[in-house]
Amino acid sequence: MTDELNYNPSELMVVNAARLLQDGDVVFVGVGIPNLACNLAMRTHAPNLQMIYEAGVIGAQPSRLPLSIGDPTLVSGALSVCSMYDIFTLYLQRGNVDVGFLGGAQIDQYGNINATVIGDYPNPKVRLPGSGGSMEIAAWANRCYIITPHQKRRFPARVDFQTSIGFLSGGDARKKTGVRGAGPEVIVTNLGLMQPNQDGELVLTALHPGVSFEQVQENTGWDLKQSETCTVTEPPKQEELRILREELDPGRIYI
Amino acid sequence: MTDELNYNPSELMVVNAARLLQDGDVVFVGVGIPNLACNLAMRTHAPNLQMIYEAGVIGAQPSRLPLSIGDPTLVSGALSVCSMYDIFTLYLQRGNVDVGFLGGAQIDQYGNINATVIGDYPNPKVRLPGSGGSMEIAAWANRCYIITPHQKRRFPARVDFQTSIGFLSGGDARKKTGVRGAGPEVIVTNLGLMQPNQDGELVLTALHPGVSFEQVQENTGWDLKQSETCTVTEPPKQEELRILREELDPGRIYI
Amino acid sequence: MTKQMSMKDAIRKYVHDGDTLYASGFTHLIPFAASHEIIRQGIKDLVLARATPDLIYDQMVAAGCARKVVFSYMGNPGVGSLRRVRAAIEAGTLEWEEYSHFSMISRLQAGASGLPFMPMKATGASDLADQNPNYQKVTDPYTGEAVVVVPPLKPDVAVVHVQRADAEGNAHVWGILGEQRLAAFAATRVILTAEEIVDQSVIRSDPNRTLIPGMIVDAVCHVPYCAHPSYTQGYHDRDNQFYLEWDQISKTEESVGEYLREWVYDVPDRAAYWEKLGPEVHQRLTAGARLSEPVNYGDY
Amino acid sequence: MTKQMSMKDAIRKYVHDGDTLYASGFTHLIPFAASHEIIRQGIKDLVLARATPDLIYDQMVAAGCARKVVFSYMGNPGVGSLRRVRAAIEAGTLEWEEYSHFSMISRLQAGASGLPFMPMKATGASDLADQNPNYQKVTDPYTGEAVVVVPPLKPDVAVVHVQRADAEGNAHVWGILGEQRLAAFAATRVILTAEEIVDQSVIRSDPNRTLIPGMIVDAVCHVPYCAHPSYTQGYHDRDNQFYLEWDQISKTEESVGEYLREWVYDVPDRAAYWEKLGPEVHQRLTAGARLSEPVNYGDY
Repeated sequence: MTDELNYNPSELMVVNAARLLQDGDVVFVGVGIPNLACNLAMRTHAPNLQMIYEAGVIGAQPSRLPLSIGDPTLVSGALSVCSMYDIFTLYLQRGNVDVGFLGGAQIDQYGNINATVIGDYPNPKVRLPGSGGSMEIAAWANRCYIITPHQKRRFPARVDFQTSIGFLSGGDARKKTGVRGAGPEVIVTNLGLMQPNQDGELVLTALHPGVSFEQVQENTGWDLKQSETCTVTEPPKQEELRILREELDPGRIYI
Repeated sequence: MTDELNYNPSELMVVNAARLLQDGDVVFVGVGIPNLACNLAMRTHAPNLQMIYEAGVIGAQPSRLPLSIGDPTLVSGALSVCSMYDIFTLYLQRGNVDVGFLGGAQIDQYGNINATVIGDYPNPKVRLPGSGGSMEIAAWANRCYIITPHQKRRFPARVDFQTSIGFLSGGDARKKTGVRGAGPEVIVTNLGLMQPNQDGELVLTALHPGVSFEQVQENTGWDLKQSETCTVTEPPKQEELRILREELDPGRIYI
Repeated sequence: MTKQMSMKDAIRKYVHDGDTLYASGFTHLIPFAASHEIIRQGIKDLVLARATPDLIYDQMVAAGCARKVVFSYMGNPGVGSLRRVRAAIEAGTLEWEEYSHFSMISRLQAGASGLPFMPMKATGASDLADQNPNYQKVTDPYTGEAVVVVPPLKPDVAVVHVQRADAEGNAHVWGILGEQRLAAFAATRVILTAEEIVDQSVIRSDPNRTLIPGMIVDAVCHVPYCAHPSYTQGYHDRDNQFYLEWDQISKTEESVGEYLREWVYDVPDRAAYWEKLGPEVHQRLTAGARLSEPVNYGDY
Repeated sequence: MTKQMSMKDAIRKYVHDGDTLYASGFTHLIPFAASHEIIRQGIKDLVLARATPDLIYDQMVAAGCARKVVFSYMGNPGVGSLRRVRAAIEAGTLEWEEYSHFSMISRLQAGASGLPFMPMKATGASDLADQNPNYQKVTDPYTGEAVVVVPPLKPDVAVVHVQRADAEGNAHVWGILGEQRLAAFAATRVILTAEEIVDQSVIRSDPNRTLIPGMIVDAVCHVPYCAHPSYTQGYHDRDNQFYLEWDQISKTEESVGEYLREWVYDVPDRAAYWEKLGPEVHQRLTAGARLSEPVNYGDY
C-alpha cells in the first residue's frame, strides 16, 4: 500500500478539515480549501451540513466550482439569499453558526490571527487585506477551524496585529471579553493538527503520516509542546481523493 | 347655491385634510378618513402623492376600499412591500416621510395626544388601544395632521397621558427633545382648523362655513384663541364630493 | 430531514405552560389555528407577546391561557376595541407590558440579532417610558446626547404562518411581512405552519423569497387556512365580517364561551373548522389569480 | 415622474469633487460603468467607501479620483492583492479608514435607519478599534457591560445597479444583496443603473421584490452590462478571467495607464465598452435561463 504518498499537501489539509465537520453543522465558509472541505464532508459523513457565505447565501448547491464568494453559481438553486447585515446579525451574531473557517498571514501561539498589516499599522511594511468578516467569525461562531500551510513566518509567537482573536494572552483572557464562541478548536496544516490546551496555547495533537515532531517545530515560531495523546492522522482515503479530484475540483484549481 | 349644506361632517373633514396635502408628499397613513383624504388629493391636485402604511406597504393601488391597514388589496399591485422594522427605520426614522396623520382620544392645547388611558395608568378607568405607530410618527414625520370631531372631551387643556407629542408644554419644549419632525401643523375638525401659534398653542385659524367662534369655544376644553388672520374655509366642491361618494367610498363606510 | 408533524403534536411538543409566546403576523398570516390548538390543550400562564394582540390573543385571554400580554396596539383592527383583553386589564386580572410599535419591533430586532439592546431616535414622549422600566437611556458617545434603548425580546416559542415551505422548514413568504421573520429568529423554538408544503426545488427556484430558513425551525405543520379570520395573501381574503362579528361576540363572557365551545373546543382541527365555516364563507373569501412576473436567476 | 437620464448626465449632476461615494454591490452588481464615467469626467478628491474596494476602486485610485478609501476587506476577490490601493497606502499617498465587514455594514445600517450609532456584540479584538477612533463603547444599561458601537455612514452619493427598474426608480433586485439597499437609504443622493427599464406594472406585479423605492432615487440610467467584470445575476456571468488579468495589469502604473486609456478614456460609454469586449467574451459570459416559480398575490 502506498496510499499515504498518493496525495498532495492541499488534499491532505482538505481531507483532515472535512473530517472535523459534523452532520448538521452550519458552517460559515469562503471559497477555496474550506469550501472543498465542506463539500467533501457533505458527500461523505455529513450530508446535512449547511454552508453560509458572508455575501448572504445559505444552502448553496453550486453546479460548478465557485471562484469567488460572490459567484453566481452559489445563488442559483440556493435555499435562501439575504442581505449582509442579516447574515452577520440573524445568523452569526445570533448564534446560528456552528463552525467558522479562518485564515490569515500570521497565527500565533494562542491562536490569534493577523490579516491586517506586517509592521506598524500607520506605516505598514506590508498592507494585508484586513479583517473582512473574520473579526466576527472568530468571536461568534461556536467553534473555529484554521487551515494553513505550516511555515515559520506564518506561526510567530505573537502576531504583529490582532485582526481576530484566538485566546489572546491565554488563560481566561478570551472568556473575559464576553465573546460567545469557544474559539479556534483545531489548526489544520500540511504537517499535522494543533489544538489549544487548557491554557489556550496551541499544542501539537496529531502528526500527518510520515511527519516528525522536529519537522513541525522547525516550522513553528515558538517552543511547541506536543500533546501527551498526540496521534497520527489517518491518511486520505481513495474515495475522499476521488471525490475531490473527480467531482469537486477536476480543474485542480485549489488542490 | 346651497352647495355648502350638501355635505356631512366627515366629508367636510376629508376634503379639508386633502387640501393640506402637496403633490409629491410621502404620507404615512392609516385606513378610514386619512386614507380617503390621500386618495382624494391624488385624484385632484396631488397625483404624485405616495402612501405608506405602517404594515410595510408603499405606493398601494387598492382596487377596493381597504377595511384594515393590513387589507390584502393594499398589497396586490403596490410599488413595494417591506418589513415593519424597515418601515419604521428606513422610511420614518430616516426622514423619508413628509406627512403623518395622527388621532387619539384626547388632543390638548399644545397638540399632545393621548391614545393610551383615561385615568391612572396602572389602574385605568378606560384602557385605550395605545400608541401603535403614533409615538414615532408624531416625532419623525416632517409635519403632522390630526383629523377629529370637535368635542369638548376630546380637547382637554391637558391630556391624561402623553402617548405622542405635539409641543409638550409649549415654547421650545419640543425642539429641546431633539425630535426631527416639526410637529402637528393643522388639526382638522368638523368645525374648523386649529394650528399652533409661535408658542405651540393650538389656536383657531379657520372656521368652516356657517360655524361661529363661540360654537368652537364651547367644544374646546381651554380658552381658545382666534388667529388674527382667521379665515373661512372654502366649502367642499361638487367634484370633490363626487369623487368621494362615487369612486372612493361608494358604500359610505367612512363618510 | 423532515420536521413535518401535526399541529397537535407540534403544540404539545413545543408550547409549555408559562412560556412567552409570539404568534406572529402583522394583520396578515396570523396563525389562529395554532392558538385554537393551544386553547384546546389547556395550556396556561402564557405571556402573550404581539405588536397587535388582535382577535387571536383576545380569544386566548378569554380562554384563560394567559397571565400577561406584551403589546403596542390593543385594538380590533378596523373595528374598535379589543374587549376581552381590555376588560381583563381594567379588571386587574391580566398583567401587561406596553410599547410603541417601533420599540416592540426594535425589541424583536435586538432579540433576532443577538444584540443586548436596540437604540431609537428621541420621540420626546416620556409617559410610557416612565411606566415601563424596560425603556432605558444610553449616552451617544459621538454627540453626548441621550438615546432611548430597549432590551431584546426572545420568546420561548414563535408560531409563524407562511404561504409555502418545504418539509425542512425553508419558507417563502410574500405580502405584508410585519415582524414575522424577526419573531422567528428571536425565538428559541419555532413552529412553522404552511398553506402548502412544496418540493424543495420550488424553494430553491427563488432563494431571495426564502425569509425563514429551515435551520431555525423546529416543527413544520401543513395547515391550510390557518390564518382565518385573518388572511393569507394569494390564498384567501381577510374575513372582515368576522372581525365585526367578534365585536358583538366579545361583549360578554357568555357569548365568548359559546363561541369557544362551538368553534374551538368542539372542533378537532383546522380542517374541520374550515369545513364548518361552509361554502358561503369559502366563496366570499376566495382570492383570484394575480401572479408575479418571474425573474431569471441564470443557469451558471 | 421619470428620472431617466444618461449616465453621463447623472454623474455630472450628482457626483462632485470631494464627495463620499458608495459604489455598492458585494461581489455582485458592482457599477463599473459609473466608475468609468467618473474617471472620464476627471472627478477628484473622492472618499471611496465600500466593504470591498474591489477592482472598481483600484481603478479609480489609479486614475487619481480618490483622496481616501474606507473599507473592510481590501483584496482582489478570489485572486489576491488589490495592488493599486495597497501600493498607494504603503506609499503613504492615500488616506484610509478601516473596519471589519460587520462594523462597515453596521455603519450603513445606522445611516440608512437614521440612527446615531449601531451596537455590536463584543469581538474581543481591540487592535483595529485602537487605531480607528470611530469605534466607541457605551455601557449596556441592562447588564452594565461595555458594548462596541460605530457611527452612521451617510455617503453623499450612492450608485446602485439593479436588474430591473421603472423610470421612477422603483427597482427589483435579486441574487446577492450585499449592502446595496442600505447604501441607497443611507446616501443623500442615489444614482440607479438598471439592466432593464420596465413598465411599472412589472414592478407592481411583485412588490416584495422592490428593495429600492423610487422615492429615494435621484437618477435612473439604463446601462446594460454596467457591472462587468463583476456580474448581474440572470443577465451575465462574472468575468473571472478579467479578475485574473487585472492582477497582471495592476502590477505597474504603466500597464494600468494603458488599460485606462484603452478601456475607459477612449471609450465613450458602456455600450461601446461592451461592444469592444467582443463576441468571445459575450459568449463566455452568457447566462442560461433558470426562472423563479411565480407566486400569486391574489386579485382582491
